[in-house]
Amino acid sequence: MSHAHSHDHSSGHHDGGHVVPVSTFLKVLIALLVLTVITVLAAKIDMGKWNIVGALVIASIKAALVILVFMHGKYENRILWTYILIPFILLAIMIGGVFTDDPFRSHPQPVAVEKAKA
Amino acid sequence: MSAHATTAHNEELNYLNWKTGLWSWLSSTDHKRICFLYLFTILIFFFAGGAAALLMRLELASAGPTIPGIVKDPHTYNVLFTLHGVFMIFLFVVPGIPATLGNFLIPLMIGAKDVAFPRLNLFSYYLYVIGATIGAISLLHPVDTGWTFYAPYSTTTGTSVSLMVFAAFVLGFSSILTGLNFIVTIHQLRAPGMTWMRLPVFIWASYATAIIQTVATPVVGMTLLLIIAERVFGAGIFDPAKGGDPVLMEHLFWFYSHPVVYIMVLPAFGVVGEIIPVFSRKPLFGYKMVVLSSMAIAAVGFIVWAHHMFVAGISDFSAIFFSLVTFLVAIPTAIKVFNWVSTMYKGSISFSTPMLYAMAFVFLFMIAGTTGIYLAMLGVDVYYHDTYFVVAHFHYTIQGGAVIGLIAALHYWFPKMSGKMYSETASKFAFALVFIGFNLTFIPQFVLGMEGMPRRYYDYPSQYQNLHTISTVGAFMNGFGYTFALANLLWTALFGKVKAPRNPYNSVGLEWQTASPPIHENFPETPVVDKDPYHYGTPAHV
Amino acid sequence: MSSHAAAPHEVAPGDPPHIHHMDSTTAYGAAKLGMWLFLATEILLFAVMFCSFAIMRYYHLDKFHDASHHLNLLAGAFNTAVLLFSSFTAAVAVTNAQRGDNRGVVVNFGISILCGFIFLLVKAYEYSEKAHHGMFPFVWNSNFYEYKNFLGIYFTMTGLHALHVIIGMVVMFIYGIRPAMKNRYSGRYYTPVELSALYWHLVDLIWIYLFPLLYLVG
Amino acid sequence: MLGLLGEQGSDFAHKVDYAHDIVTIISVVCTVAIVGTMLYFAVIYRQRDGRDHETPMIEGNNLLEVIWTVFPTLVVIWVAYLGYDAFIDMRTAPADSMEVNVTGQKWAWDFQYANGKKTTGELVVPVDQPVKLVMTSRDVLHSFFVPVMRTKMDVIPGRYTYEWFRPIKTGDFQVFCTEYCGDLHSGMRARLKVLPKAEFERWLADDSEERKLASMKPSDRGQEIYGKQCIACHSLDGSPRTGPSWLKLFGKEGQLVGGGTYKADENYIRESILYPQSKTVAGYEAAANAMPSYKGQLSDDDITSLIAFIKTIDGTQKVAPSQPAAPKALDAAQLAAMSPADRGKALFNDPGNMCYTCHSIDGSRLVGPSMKGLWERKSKMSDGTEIVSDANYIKESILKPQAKIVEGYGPVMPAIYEGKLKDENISDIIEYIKTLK
Ligand code: HEA
Ligand code: HEA
Ligand code: CUA
Ligand SMILES: [Cu+2]
Repeated sequence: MSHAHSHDHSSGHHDGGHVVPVSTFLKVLIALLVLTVITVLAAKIDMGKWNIVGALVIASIKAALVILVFMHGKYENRILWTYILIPFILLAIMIGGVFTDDPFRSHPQPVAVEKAKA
Repeated sequence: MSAHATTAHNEELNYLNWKTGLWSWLSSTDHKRICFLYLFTILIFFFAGGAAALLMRLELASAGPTIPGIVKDPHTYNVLFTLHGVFMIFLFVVPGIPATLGNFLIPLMIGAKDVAFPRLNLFSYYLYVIGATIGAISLLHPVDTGWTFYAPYSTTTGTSVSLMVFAAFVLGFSSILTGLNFIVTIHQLRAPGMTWMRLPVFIWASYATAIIQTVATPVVGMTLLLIIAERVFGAGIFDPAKGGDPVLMEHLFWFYSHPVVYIMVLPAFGVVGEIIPVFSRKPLFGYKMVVLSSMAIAAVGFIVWAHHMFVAGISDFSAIFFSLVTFLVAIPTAIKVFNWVSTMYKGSISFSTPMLYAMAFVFLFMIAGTTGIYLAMLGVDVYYHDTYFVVAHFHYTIQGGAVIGLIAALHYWFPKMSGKMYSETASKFAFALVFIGFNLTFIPQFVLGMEGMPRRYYDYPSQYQNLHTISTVGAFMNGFGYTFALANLLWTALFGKVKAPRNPYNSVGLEWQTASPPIHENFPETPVVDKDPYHYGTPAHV
Repeated sequence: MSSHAAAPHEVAPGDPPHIHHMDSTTAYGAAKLGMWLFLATEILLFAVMFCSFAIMRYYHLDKFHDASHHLNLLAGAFNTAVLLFSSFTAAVAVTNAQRGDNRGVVVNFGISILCGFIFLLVKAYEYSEKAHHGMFPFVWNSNFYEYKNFLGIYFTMTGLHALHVIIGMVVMFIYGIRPAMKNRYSGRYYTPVELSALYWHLVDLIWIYLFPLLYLVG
Repeated sequence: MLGLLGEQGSDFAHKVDYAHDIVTIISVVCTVAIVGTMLYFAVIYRQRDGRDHETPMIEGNNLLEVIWTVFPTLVVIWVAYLGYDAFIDMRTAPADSMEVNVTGQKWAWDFQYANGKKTTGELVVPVDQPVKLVMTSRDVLHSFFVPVMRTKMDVIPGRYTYEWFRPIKTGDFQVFCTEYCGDLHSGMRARLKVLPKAEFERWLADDSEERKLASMKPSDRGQEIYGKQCIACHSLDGSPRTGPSWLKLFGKEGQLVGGGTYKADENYIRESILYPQSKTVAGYEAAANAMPSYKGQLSDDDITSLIAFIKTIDGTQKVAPSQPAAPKALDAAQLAAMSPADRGKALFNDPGNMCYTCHSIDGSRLVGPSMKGLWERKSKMSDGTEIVSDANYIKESILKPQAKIVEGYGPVMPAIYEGKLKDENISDIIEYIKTLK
């Protein structure tokens, strides 16, 4: 992108975006719905703390599908990808940073006070 | 000066006079005019915040109630420092350099006709005005939380916190849209030949700033909305009485509010990087490292926020982690300082007012930065946290950094912006007042901090009195200096007689190659760039 | 949200609007970059909520579990499907626009907006159900006091999300449907359609995370 | 070395100060070097006679860049370590620490010791003994800062945090609240008293304060509590403070925020003390959440006494904010080494006896007669007799205060010294009185 005014979107359309066929979208929709069903079913099984991990993994797969196909992410350049990723990186930093705190806090207890003598 | 080939009529037409009338200004999408809209509004708040500061300083001039007629009780004092902080941060310095000089200079320096979204630009300005208005309405029952809005005080106090934080939220969106606009502008609208490595360092600094503005501000926006949610229907996220965690609020607040300090200071770094080469007639030393360090500061700035919370009750592990990473910011900053100073080596140095401000900047920022190092040291910060040492530190960074940078820039680009030349004598006199007054105000505050004087105190034990008195005297001198410096510029812009030439400093920057003041769409025809920035000096001497 | 979507009169239908300070390819790139940046800020807005959710869940794990069972799973799942489908039609609308099929844009964005209405109706039903049981801001029933942290987050997150749904619907109507009814779009110019669709996908994207976090694992 | 931070009161203070000294030296050296270089360049490369001279086109130097990247890196690693080192000490309280519970509230500090003793505004600790403060807040954030100890920690409602220190010297030190907490944030201070060990033990075991409260009549006791807990926000003379004045409060009726009305009867006052948030008097919207709950802090008896006191308030009462710092108590060993008159003086001034609160030594009239010139003075009694104050009279007056009353004074001296002061104590006091000529 160093020469901003040059036509580096090379497709024949003036706007230069990629045209995705409807059938691709349909496949993705079906995949998304199936994944939703899987999430709901997986939540019924009690896997302890793995439930949330599983749910998040599936959600992330769904999110990736949406970004890559519905949002044309697959056809975008590096600069756009940088800005697509930044918020996710920051979210990770935020949660990571906050979790260096709460789980590691000490929990001092106040001293038990003897019953005051009459 | 052979560029005078254009007709006399054409020469007279520039962005200032090609349309007239107040409405043509208020509805203009020209980035240069929007710069002025911002400039006037933010300066109103600078002086309002400054007036609050002077009242605070008067109250603190002696122990016990000092001006009971005006600051009638501690509550009034608390309101004053809150308004001072909120005005100065959210209404003055955050929109400060980016929205004024950023607006004026980015298109000029990259050879574009305007920013990418001119109407969005004007919309950002009006968002700012709306935010400021909401903030002004909240003055009916002014806030007393400090600019940090810590819960649960902010979620329980009776003052109009909801209005004020909503104002800050709106201001935040103004800032986001400005940042977004600049990022896109820098990516898309560079003139042919203006490659990334030919961008002036001010552009790089503005780019780094814009990224922070765009991606950090939403975080504080949402945090402030949560404070409203807490107040209105008890969301139970920050208020410990409802099972919330007040320290979480601090985390989220500083996640924005640390990066925000680099929103303030990075553009000022950029300004200094522009001024020193011109007045030394030398290329900027280590251009690549200066550029890289701007980006590094922006990036590292996102992972150090909890250094404001070392004694907030965070885990020891967290404190140690955040202390370590905080030191990382010092390194790119150091690189910048060393490169600026080296630029002067074997230069041909002249001392116009902008250069004086730039050199003052280096001195003041050394004090500012090194005291930041004290605060990043765990054991030392435990002592210094929430004392006047912190107050002095951040006034050195913000005032010695951002405000001095802004004033330096206003002088440096003044000929371009207004088409006039200001009086060197008057501006140097103002400079002396600012410089002496500023140090007189805040050096005593370092000492107060060393002696343990806590901040946000309406009253204090009498052992601190002498230093406070000196600081008050300095504050008035400082305030007078600012007033004088800015009044000088305003007066010259309106009534000055001396017309500025196209390029008074003989600078190689693109913005100096067009008329002073520039025409409506900046350049008669799109410029083509074929040289690196700052190609001063004679190559043969290498 | 490009600032120049309204077409100046000289432009023939199907051609990009004339912008005085850049050519249309640059304008397209600028608009798209701008939109993605805006989406980034939206994600970060929600990031605060996700972070708060994580911390509150850490402290009140059991309460979160119990409280999440009070949500209407069926309604949530149904709404997920509705949003996914609306996202699909929004994506199709872009393809339509790229192929110059303005009618397709109207129909598909129309379906997306309809889905938005359905989503909001179901949401409103859920809210009223909660209000009825006193699990709603302003009408807290003290029986559910211990669920307050969960419900506080639930209402802030879904409320904020619903607001985005509404904005998305308005955007799709103004920038998608209305111009398309005047045959505004073609293979040479469809920027507003693409940007509106991007915004709508974001609304979907956030719901993809909200649903399992709030309704399923709690 | 540089002593910039002032007096050191704890054993880790020197580590903090050392780190501070080092970073100060580094900062000063760096600043002077950099600014000095800049000024040097400015002078020698200045334009002469306003004319430009030729300059070389130097674009950078990789070696230099490496040097000034590596050098600050090394320096910051060093100072980071120093800061860390001091911090770790501050966070590691020894196992044998004496623990004290600290509670912050707007705008006072309460302390409670393991034996149940409570104080407000004054933390008393023994020297050389690690003390761990376990802290919480009743309302908003506060922060407990003891400058001489170099330690500070936020105090958070709903959670406990801690800080500790080992005092290395005795004395009276300042404590500040350093987290903004509302109107009187700057007034939220306390004293830290470091006592010799034995003296501390005696202080800790002394429960005369509590007994005094128990023996008072309810309205006086209420007044006492008022002076400690309530005075900051409620006036007695009708003037507004954060909360409504208590002048003629009892039985008063008025409007509440949100439309209802109230009548200040016993139940209303009790509820306002225990659940301050439940009702707010109209006009005090801003302070609606300002008052902390005293539930668990004031006993039923305390509240009854406060109500009794409130019933008496007609505008004539004057109450000074609590506790002038009491003079020092001494330990037995120190007492033994003194002359009888000095010993008497110490007993006279001992906070446990508190003679000084009612009897001056300079001739001025307090609650009781002055001690100045008392010895062998002739005074008229309330029953008309004249009596010379000799040793017997003084002893009788101390042990059985109501037996003889000097004309013009009330029968107010408490009979609490019998059994508490021994014969030899009394003769010491008499020796002291003899010196007050
Ligand atoms: C423009 C604003 C700005 C800038 C640039 C900075 C820069 C820095 N700040 Fe500052 N800071 C504030 C604004 C700013 N700060 C504000 C507003 C607050 C208080 C907010 C509030 O509570 O209200 C604050 C508070 C604050 C704290 C919290 C204190 C407390 O409340 O307890 C800390 C702690 O780490 C800190 C550290 C730093 C550091 C390490 C830097 C570094 O970036 C500095 C790096 C620069 C240098 C070090 C100088 C150049 C270096 C060399 C030439 C190399 C040689 C020197 C060495 C090796 C030492 N700052
Ligand atoms: C951009 C940021 C900025 C700027 C420029 C300043 C400028 C000044 N600040 Fe500010 N300050 C902050 C940001 C800033 N401050 C912040 C964020 C806080 C923390 C708030 C908090 O704790 O929440 C703070 C806190 C703060 C305190 C600590 C209060 C406390 O903790 O109790 C003090 C005390 O001296 C102070 C003083 C000053 C002074 C004397 C100036 C001077 O430089 C001002 C110079 C004066 C002028 C520019 C005014 C000129 C105007 C006139 C001449 C007109 C006069 C008119 C009338 C008097 C009617 N500031
Ligand atoms: Cu308590 Cu400040
Ligand atoms: Cu910071």
